[in-house]
Amino acid sequence: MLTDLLPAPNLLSATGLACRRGERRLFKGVAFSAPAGSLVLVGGRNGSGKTSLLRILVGLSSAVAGSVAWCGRPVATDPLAWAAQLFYLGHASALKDDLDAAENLELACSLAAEPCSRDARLAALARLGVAHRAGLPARLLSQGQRRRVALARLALTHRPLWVLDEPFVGLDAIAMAELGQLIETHLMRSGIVVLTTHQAVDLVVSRRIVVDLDAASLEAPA
Amino acid sequence: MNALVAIMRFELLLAWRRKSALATTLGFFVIVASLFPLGLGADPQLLRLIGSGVVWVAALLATLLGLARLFAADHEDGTLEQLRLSCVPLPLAALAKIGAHWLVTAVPLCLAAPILGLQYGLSASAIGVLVASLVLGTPVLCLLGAMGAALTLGLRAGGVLVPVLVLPLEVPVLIMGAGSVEAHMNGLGAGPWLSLLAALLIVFVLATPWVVAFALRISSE
Amino acid sequence: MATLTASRSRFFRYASPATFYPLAGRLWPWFAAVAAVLALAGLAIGLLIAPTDATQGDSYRIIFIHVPAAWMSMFIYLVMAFYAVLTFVFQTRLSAMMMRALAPTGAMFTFIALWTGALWGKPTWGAWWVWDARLTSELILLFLYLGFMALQSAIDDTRRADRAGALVALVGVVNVPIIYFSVKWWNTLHQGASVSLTRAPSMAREMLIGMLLMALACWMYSIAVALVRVRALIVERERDAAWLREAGEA
Amino acid sequence: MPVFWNSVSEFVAMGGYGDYVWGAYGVTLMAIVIEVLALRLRSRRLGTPAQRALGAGQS
Repeated sequence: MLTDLLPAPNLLSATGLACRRGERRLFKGVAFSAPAGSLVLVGGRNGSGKTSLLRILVGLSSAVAGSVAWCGRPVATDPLAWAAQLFYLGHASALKDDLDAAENLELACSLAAEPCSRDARLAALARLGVAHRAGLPARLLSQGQRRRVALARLALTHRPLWVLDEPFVGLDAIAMAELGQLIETHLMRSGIVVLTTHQAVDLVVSRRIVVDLDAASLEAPA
Repeated sequence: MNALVAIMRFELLLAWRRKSALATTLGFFVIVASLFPLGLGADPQLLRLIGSGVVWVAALLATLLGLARLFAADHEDGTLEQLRLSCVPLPLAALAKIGAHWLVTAVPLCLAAPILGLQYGLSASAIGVLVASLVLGTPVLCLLGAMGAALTLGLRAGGVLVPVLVLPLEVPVLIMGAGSVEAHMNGLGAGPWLSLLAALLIVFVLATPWVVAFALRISSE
Repeated sequence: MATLTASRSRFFRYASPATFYPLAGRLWPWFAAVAAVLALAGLAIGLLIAPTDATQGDSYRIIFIHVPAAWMSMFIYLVMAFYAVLTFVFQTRLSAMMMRALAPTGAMFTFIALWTGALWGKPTWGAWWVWDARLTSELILLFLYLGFMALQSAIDDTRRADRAGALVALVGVVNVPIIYFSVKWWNTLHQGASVSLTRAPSMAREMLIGMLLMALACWMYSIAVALVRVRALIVERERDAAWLREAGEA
Repeated sequence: MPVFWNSVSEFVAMGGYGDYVWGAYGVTLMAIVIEVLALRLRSRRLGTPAQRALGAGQS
């Protein structure tokens, strides 16, 4: 078979995912299949479980039912290898208040075993327009600036899958455009991006998959 | 491996930038140990008898003080998520954090202990045994405290819960630590007690990081 | 192989709250009744029939409640640890609920063991409390129970509460021997009183029978109380589950 | 088996250890009564299955 000889292309798929938070059942039967180059938009009301779905995808939480597969293999078998395939940015920006922007970026890169030079870090910060704040402790940065420092990781990472929780929140128009460009480039290089957002995002993508959690919800809409 | 070094390095750097918090722990230790003579009277005979126990109880409480928040900041600012998704197995990452915490909080206690020992009139050799027992025992206290901190992550009652959960488990360390000094002063030799402490330390270093990592997963799922 | 799967599936059927709820409801009155009968028999033998102990006088009659309570306090903790293992291995919700249902009863027996121990100690050693290895370990066991219950009540999310509780129970059970032996050695260092309530000098046959009856009564009582409590826990957790509503309509 | 005691007052006195023996058994009884009552209260508050079904139907 010819297909066996080719390197497996990136493919993120989920089947029958169900989630409950405490006593509340959030959704069930969430399934999608995202080939290389696709943007997966997770939508739904507040509290419909968007963040929970992302956490299940990356392996931070476990689903009540269903499974996630990467290139056809279930990811639950080797969480450490799965974590090495993805970049995750949650609600919190994972910045240490007492470290400056460049140091925060360095810490994040070394945790992911993606070492990078100081120049590369400064260039990444410059790309998101926070290079002039590189030496300031994170606690002195505004909310938007903190988000930008966290997003500067996107310019440094080589991971094929990005999972971003509300990446556009708190950004101004310039930063939003820059982030959009980063995402578009990543998709063009056969990456996959999963993100949740409330805003209408204007992205040029060849393949867009929408996961609507309201449709998979187990509760009647309020 | 590099990531492990980085965790440790940044943990120490962060501790250095929050120096006042470390000084508070040390201050607490010295104050608690100095209160006992005021409450019990300054009879030198009595002080010599209770000295090692008092220093040990003070060390127990002082290590708990900072440990309750060991993972709390990481949990709140999202670093814990990145730690769980990092290339380092979580038990090792936890061990690195606990190790850094021990270096910055418990080592100063071990260094301050001889001064307190002198206050209580302990002999030079007894002070040596006291410091040795603290060096062997405080890592176990840190490991157990880290377990409590991981279990109570993000709970409203977390700060009060950690001592309730952890202190009963710390009893053997207290007994062996204070017991070693007492055995030395009674002329029985501190060797067996210190060996027991060392054995306890080895077992806990090998086992507790996995428990802590498991607790962290349970608490941050 | 087929029988194995069948027994396995039967096990899991009883492990489901929906099946266990009515079963527990049918069983607990029987356990309670047997407990009452055994306790009455045990007390009759222990307090009315058994002769006075030659050395301790009638104060020894406290052992008929003290020893069974001390046994139960330790045994219930072991059972909790067993349910903790089940919670992790099979991920059954019921095992975690059983663990939670047992804890207050275990704590109660620990308290009773301490209290009766003190009341026995006063006339026997002339002190309410002696830092003896057994008593001290029992006190720490009470702290372990309290820690477990405090953690359970502090966590709102039931899945987290179950798993965290199971972990605490397992860590506790591993540490109990370490605690016991360290206290024992500490005791030798201080040459404290080493006494044993169970080592009655001449254990008459009536004494032994009375004590065993009381121990069995405590067992039955614990099972009955745990079953009732687990029913309450099931209702609290699964209020909106369909099967509970059906159980009400039937 | 014969009863060991000759009179009720002797039984109550417990050979001079009455306070201790009855203190032990009294507190045990109290602990059990408290536990049983607390459990009944808890079950009562949750209601019988029939009442719960009724409540669920109304809401």
